Amino acid sequence: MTGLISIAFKSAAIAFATMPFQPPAASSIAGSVDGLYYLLTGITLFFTVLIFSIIFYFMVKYRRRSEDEIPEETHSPLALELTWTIIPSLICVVLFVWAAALYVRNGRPPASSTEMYVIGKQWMWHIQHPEGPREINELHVPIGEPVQLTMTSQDVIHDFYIPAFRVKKDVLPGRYTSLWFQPTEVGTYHLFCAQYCGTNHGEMIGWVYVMDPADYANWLSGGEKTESMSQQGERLFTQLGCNSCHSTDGSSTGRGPTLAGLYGQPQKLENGQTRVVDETLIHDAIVNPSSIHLPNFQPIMPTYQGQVDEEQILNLIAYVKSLGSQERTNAQ
Amino acid sequence: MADAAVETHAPNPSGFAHQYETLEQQHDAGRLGMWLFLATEILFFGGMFTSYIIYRELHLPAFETGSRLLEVRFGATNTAVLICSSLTMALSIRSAQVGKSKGTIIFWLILTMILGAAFIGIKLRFEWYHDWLEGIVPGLSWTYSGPYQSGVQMFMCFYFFMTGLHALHMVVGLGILTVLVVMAARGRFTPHYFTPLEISGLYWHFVDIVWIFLFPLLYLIGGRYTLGGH
Amino acid sequence: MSTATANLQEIPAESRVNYLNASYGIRSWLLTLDHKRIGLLYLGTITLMFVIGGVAAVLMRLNLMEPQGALMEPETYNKMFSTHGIVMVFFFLVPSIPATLGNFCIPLMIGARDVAFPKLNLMSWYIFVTGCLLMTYALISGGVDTGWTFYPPYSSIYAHTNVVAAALAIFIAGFSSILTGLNFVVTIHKMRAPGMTWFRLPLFIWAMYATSIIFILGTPVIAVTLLLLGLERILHVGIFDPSIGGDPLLFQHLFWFYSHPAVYIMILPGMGVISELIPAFSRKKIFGYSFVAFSSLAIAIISFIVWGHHMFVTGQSIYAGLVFSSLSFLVAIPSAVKVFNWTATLYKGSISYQAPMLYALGFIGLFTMGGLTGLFLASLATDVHLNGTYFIVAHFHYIMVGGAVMAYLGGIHYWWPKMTGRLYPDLWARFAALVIFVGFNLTFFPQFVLGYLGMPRRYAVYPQEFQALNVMSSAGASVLAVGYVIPLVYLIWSLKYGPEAGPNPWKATGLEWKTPSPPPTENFEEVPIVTYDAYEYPTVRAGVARG
Amino acid sequence: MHDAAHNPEESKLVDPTEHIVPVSTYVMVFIGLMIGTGLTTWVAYIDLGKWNTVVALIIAVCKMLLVVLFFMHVKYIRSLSRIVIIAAFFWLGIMVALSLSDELTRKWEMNPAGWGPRLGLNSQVVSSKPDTLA
Repeated sequence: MTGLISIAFKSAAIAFATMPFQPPAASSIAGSVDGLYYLLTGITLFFTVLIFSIIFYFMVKYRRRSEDEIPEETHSPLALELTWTIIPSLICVVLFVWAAALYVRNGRPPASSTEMYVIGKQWMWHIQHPEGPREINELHVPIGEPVQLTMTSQDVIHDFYIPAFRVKKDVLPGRYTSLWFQPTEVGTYHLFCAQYCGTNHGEMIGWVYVMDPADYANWLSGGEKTESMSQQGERLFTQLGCNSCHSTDGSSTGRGPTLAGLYGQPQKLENGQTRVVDETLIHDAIVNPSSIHLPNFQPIMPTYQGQVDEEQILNLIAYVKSLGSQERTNAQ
Repeated sequence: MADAAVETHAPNPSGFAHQYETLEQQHDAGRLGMWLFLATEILFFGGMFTSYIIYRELHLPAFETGSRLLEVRFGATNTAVLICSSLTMALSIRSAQVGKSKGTIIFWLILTMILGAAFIGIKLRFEWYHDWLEGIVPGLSWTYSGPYQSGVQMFMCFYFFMTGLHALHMVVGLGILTVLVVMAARGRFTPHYFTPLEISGLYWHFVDIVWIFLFPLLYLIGGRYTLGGH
Repeated sequence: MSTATANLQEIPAESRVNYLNASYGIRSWLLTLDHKRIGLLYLGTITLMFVIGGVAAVLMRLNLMEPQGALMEPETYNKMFSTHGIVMVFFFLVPSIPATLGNFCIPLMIGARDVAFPKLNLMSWYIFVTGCLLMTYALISGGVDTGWTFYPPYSSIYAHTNVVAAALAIFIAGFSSILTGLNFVVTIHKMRAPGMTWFRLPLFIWAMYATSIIFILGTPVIAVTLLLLGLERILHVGIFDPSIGGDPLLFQHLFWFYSHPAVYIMILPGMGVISELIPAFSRKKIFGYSFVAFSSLAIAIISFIVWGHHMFVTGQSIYAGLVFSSLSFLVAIPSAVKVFNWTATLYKGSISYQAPMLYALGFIGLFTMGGLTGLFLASLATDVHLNGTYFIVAHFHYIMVGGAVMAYLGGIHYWWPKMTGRLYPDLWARFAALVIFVGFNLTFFPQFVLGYLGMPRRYAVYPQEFQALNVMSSAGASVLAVGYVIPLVYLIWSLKYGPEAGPNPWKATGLEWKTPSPPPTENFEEVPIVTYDAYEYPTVRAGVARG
Repeated sequence: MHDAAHNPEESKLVDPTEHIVPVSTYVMVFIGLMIGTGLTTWVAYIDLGKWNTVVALIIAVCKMLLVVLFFMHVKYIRSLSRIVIIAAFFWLGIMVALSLSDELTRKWEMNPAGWGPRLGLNSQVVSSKPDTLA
């Protein structure tokens, strides 16, 4: 035991000498988050030092000098009470507004983001590029380009966390969450799972490679040739017989809505709700179709739960999305 | 002094406990204690009601379909049974308050127990047992093949958790009533001391109120007017 | 009253009948209805649970000395941190001050003979012990690996450990909390001595009242939530199951509806203790009594509307995030008011450095840091980076250990002479306080840095670069562990060898110091009549209070 | 010592007339509750659209008030019980309202302050084009 501890201390001493005290800041938002972080650190330091020094000063100055000493009474002026109620309130208001504005701004991806897809499963990250390449526990991205991740989980809740980019988002089963970042420094950064997900939670880690655009293009075309996600989706669409009820060219089959141009459009459901056709809605429609009942159709679609996995559903979604953009292209 | 103090821990026949100054203080304390317990109960059922409201909003058509699987006539009958039992409970307290004989108090208490038992009987025999046979008990007997399968399953989960928890409170209530009957038979209740009766009554009425909300939320607001249509 | 007190001071404690020697034998303890004895029963029980949770913590810290894990497999490590979390939160911190010091002190401080419902009080203890036994069973028969948060679908479908037993244990222990809280509220409302008006109550009573509100209104929600989780696990179908349209985030909402206020269950009584200690050891009336009193109630109420800040990155709606963030900042204000008032109480006081005061001053410093680092997590943009990392771990340990445990130890040291009639060696006590303060900071300060660097919590293995800070933290943990053992030794020692304390060793003003130590079973020879406010030291000097 | 001083026979007795409710009141309340039950059942079969839920809940709240005020004597006793009830429902309201603040706004696409549509899930800009399937 002692041997173990001494070895640990030795290796720690080496590590300490080379240890950074700040994580790398490699995304467009990292600087702004750090700015707020330093402000908060400053406030914390100021008040901690203030309280500690006042306590120490009083402790020395007003130490008990005789056992039976009873000090004079002092009064607590209302003005003082109000001062130290109002000043913290104002600080809080400033902090809230600052942090919220930053959060809203940082949470909003630019219109022209590259889309990528993430599936979390115990205990690995599965990442899919729309062009086809897949990665496990690695994510290659080009520098300077905003990337938007659409993420879901195949089992429990995970959390996609890249400290260097200051981004984090839970990855939930049965839902899609999204996250975006714009890398600004070439390099290799940690990718962590930050939501406890079972036995090997600590090993659900990987690397993010930020590359020059040219390197990235090389990397994309370097691997073996694969079909793009929407092509794979199209194949699956035919295999599963989806086309017997859903047309892809705008024509009507009478049994189900056409999928052409559907993506991104609001749909009025039978129960009066209006939902926009997004990833979550398509996912629900495939695994739990009875929850998406459209007014002009019979609820006859069977569930495909268990027949398609999350990866295949993402391919189908990519295909539906590609139909949407085709229609818009035609219209232009 | 100390011996006397220890002895006073044993409740004396009139039900007055040593830590209080007056019987009125003791009565008030008992009543406040029970109200606080009911506040706890409100939040306890509240957790389920909150979940139910949220899910109903998320899965409205499925929840309406699920609701129509329940039989209103049994729900309504049980509501009436429980209201009757609340009345008899209130009358038993009143009998103690005005100094009626212990026979009268026991009569109303027993009647309350019979009505409570009737509620549970109807629930078991005509509802849960039939649900079991029809295969609409999630996790135990599930063969439902109508529309909105998963959403209906969710609704039935709520139905059984909520009514089950309510029935459990009824059973506890019946236990409390049994104790009250024994106390009444021993002549413990007088116009000056009926705190156990009164605070048990509060509990019984509370269980009634929970059902007053469960009945419309589970049975009635499922768009029954569309039955057979569409 | 004056003659009675004067006479009692002359009689040595041994020959006087008090609550400890009024009756003997196991039976007299297990069937006791005396709030003071029940307080001691809780003290023993939670100390045992603290040992279980503490051993788990030590093993975790040892394992984290090496990036690949020095001692155990990840599965074992996961069970360790779950054990530590569940036991420390539900079986130590939540009952710590309320069930021990609250039970012991509330009737004494308000001048009552006992709590309002003594039998219910004993029943609460038995319920709590049942919960403890079931939890211990869950740990022995395979353990739990879900963390104390029990998030589904991991806990409901994927975990292979004893989730149901652990959830049931917490469910049962929850009822003990509810009944204790109910008992306290009724006691404070209905059992106060003549003249003890609301604004003459010691601030500890205000804090316990606020805590009890959370017990009564929060605990049932976690109870029903864990019940639903257990049923879902048993039946394999339930309302959090995503495959039938269930929302795992709903569990988190219900869970944090209780578990965020539960943090205030831990810290509010601590604040109450500190509000007793600071006046007692500076012999000053508390600065801004009504501000301190009402800030307790404000914290209790606000604590219920901030829970969503645990969920900023979980896929909660951004609008809910904005609402919860703004509400979360509100908690900072009453907390700040308390800190400033405690500090101002010292002004022109007569400050002694006896052990309870050292704990109190340590509390103010550590709570200030813990509270301010909370601002990082209420701020949306920084929370995104820090959530789920060691920053969180450091932050809540500053509140729960630096805050609640320091206050608990301070309170134990303050009321120990009243409980046992004995004094402990003050020099050792001051030394222990210092060791705990140093060990605590060494353990948890590096974790703030670790969190900012991005090390996620609940990792059994971690990248090499985080090792140095982890070793520092582990070293601090060993100091902290020693710091906790010292009081255990000298307090037990003092039971037999400690000098007699006398009724009022600190020359404090509360009603509990007006009765002999240890107090008689019925607390007071006569019902006291209160004629002056709390912490009236000049009045005490004038001799009015002695009368 | 207090046994003598606070013997129940000598201490202030509970005023027996404090809240004795006439049997007729109980019966009236009972009839009211029965009518409420009948009414709510009957209304359930009439198509009122969204108002079915509202009406059912209003009737339930009225029935609850009858039970609380008369059977549970809240109308007759001045005590803390009213505050306790109000507090419990207030807390229940907090739980429902703040949970719904998340669950119901997750799918909002456009937000009122014009922060843009792409804050929540990854969705394209919503056009105001009406339902393409209708």
